Amino acid sequence: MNGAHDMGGMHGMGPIDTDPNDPLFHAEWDKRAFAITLALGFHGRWNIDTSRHARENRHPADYLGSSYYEIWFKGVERLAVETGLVSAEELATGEPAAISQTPPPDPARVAAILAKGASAKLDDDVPAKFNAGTKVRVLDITTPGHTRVPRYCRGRIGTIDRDHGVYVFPDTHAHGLGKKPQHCYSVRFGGRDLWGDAAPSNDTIYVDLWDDYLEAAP
Amino acid sequence: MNGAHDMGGMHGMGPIDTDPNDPLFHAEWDKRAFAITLALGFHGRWNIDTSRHARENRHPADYLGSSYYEIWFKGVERLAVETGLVSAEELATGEPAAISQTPPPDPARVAAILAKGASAKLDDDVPAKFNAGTKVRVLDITTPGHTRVPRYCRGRIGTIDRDHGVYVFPDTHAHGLGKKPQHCYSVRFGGRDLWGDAAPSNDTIYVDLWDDYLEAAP
Amino acid sequence: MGGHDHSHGHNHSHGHGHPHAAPASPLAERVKSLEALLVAKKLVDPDSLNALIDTYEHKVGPRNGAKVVARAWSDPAYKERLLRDATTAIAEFGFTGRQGEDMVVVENTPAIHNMVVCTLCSCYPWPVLGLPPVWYKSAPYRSRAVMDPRGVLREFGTVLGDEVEVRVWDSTAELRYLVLPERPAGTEGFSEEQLAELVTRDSMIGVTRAKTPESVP
Amino acid sequence: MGGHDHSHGHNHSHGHGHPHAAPASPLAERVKSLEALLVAKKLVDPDSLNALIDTYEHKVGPRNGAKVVARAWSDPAYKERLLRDATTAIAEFGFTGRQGEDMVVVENTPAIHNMVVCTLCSCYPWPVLGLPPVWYKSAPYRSRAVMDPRGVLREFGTVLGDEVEVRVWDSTAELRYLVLPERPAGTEGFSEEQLAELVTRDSMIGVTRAKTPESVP
Repeated sequence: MNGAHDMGGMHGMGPIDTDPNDPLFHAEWDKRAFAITLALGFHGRWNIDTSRHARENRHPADYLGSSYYEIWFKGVERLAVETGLVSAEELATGEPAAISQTPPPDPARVAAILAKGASAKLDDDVPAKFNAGTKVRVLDITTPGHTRVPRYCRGRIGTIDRDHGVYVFPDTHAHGLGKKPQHCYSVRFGGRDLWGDAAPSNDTIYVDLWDDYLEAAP
Repeated sequence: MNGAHDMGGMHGMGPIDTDPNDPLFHAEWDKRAFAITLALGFHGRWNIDTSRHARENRHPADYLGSSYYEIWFKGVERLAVETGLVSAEELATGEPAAISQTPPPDPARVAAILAKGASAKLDDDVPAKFNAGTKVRVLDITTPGHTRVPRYCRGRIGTIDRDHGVYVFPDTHAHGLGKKPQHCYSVRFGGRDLWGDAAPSNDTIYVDLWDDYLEAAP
Repeated sequence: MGGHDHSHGHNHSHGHGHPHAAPASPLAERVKSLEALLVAKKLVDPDSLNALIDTYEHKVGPRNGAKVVARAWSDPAYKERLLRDATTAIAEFGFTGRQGEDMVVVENTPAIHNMVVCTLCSCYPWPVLGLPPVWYKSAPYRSRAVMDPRGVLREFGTVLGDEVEVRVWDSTAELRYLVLPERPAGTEGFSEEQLAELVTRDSMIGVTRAKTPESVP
Repeated sequence: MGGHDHSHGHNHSHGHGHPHAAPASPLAERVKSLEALLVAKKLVDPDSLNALIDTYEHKVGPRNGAKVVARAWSDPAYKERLLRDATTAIAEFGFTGRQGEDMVVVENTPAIHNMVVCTLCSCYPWPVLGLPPVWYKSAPYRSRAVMDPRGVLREFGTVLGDEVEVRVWDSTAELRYLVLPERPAGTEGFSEEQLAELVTRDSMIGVTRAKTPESVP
């Protein structure tokens, strides 16, 4: 979706607060929102693409007007209800109507779960459509669903820098439509190919893009 | 500038309120904000491009979180101060420090002023760079200043549909850099050239674009 | 006030699809305060403010455009002039000036449906249609009209066959667009006045068709 | 909760460059209420919540990445492994897992300056850098890093010569990027521990250089 989350190239967002000592959390509630999001995710009811879409898929005024962990919290609220972990009524009242039959992981296992992670890299033997050095054009795909092509590189021509291997495809994975294994590449764009001739000639922008987003450059 | 005002192609903005009987004004203050904007404009201290930029050049959260005439009002506040019609202190206190030496037009002349308007069309004898039927590519220009190229057509290839003649160029005019007279065209784009192959094959989008935004298609 | 305006405290609910919610009181106060200041400084005349509001509330509106459309439906020579040089043809009615200095009229046919948007702000042909409706200025319309015009039209109850070409006119310059809707069937022998009754504002923006004679009491 | 969340009443001031303003109290209440509900439903264990917070507040952070960088500066063979297969080389320290499953390290040189952003959300290599700083997740950084990287770097006090190539890595997929900063001059003979003291979080995101020995007390 073309949402407010797709920020590359937007003007008017103001200066950067570069304070190196700015704390990671600014209130007790944002720590809790962070931890709730991870802990509820342990149930495996959604994947990282589902959860990204739950955060980005909201009115742009809501997205831009919310703090970072506020967006996480609204996302996990939505996911909890959509996957049935919590009913809408339970969320509204705060009163549990039923106890979960699937217990959460033992707290002692949390460190191991985090250290293991969940790679999106796949072993599937899928041929790569492009090789390093090939010129590619990013397709002009517009979808109301989840996608990881920033608007600023759509329709633009870049060069395959490296092939990362076969990865889960987020556009399908976010919507329960499978992993659609395919190669993901780092694609190099000249700054001038994205922003025009006023950009420095030696700015380069690397974007990770999947086979389904690309065609051979005309 | 790439701001929140450049809305073509954004998702998530919600349904359209199509009520044909929705009134033009919803409160007394929005009528007054509208009239103040026009009446103060009669002093000729800014042009339409300046005033558009005064409205759009704000934080996207502010733009999206403001109602229509709220944006107009914030724009005219800014223009009044930037052009010196009102001092920042007068605006803050509401107390006039000085009386204007240039009287506003007689109220009896308002109808005539409106009926005359102010065409942006110019008589300058500037040659057209393109003819109807020519394929053009919209340049990838990114500027923090005012521009009238929507992001959704940048870098895309379209066809000159008609030549409107010579017009004021907004990118310079908005910033006191002159009218830079040049041809303005209606440029036709196929929906698929903007939004990808999922778009209907017979959607066409016409965008009015100036010579400085265009190059011959490669 | 240079640079970005980071004012807080305004009513953000306006941005969430409810642009006609009651205004935040502080904003109404700010408008009132600026008006008083400008009047005290003799920069604006209160009578001019009232004249401006009266003009666009009561005098200039879509009935103007309806007269133009009705004549184009009735008079083939006028229609030819209108499509060739809309500014001059519309000026025959005295509909000229601000936000309509340079006009273009585009014609709907059984094969082609035109609609108008301003994705960047709210450009609209004031002399023939008056001030734009809220939906025309709103984020939902501006964002989707160019990307999903058929979906937008369906939201207005206008369903087109797949074979109909949709032409969306994004008013990015100072040309102002008026749609000439299709003349409804069953209006043979109608006077210009009768025809004008069938021409709605929305049909001249291109989001609906003109009314049918049966739908008018 | 399907579709769009149009909740009103949240504190919009968060969006205006003050993301660390005091939270709106209703939001804090909502978080507390959901946590209590999830605990009561036995969907989350409070000890797990505390363990998660403790991990990223106290255990996993940029000192991990600094160790990796210091070794790469000290050991050419390690650096070669790190640039060839970052995931495996970093795992030699035991820094693995969530949001760092697949790593890429890019090397700064006198001719090339790398910096990392996630324009679409906030992707960041947790095992080596911990959770991202507020500015990394903020609209100003995400919007401008890809469009005006040299301007962004200047805002961090990092001024590059025009001849230096700037490479911006937008983390749009599941690869996580770590910048290997240039080893500062005057550090000959430094131990890995001494070198690690010069490696800041921001230098591994690529918005600043590593510290010089003179700047460290």
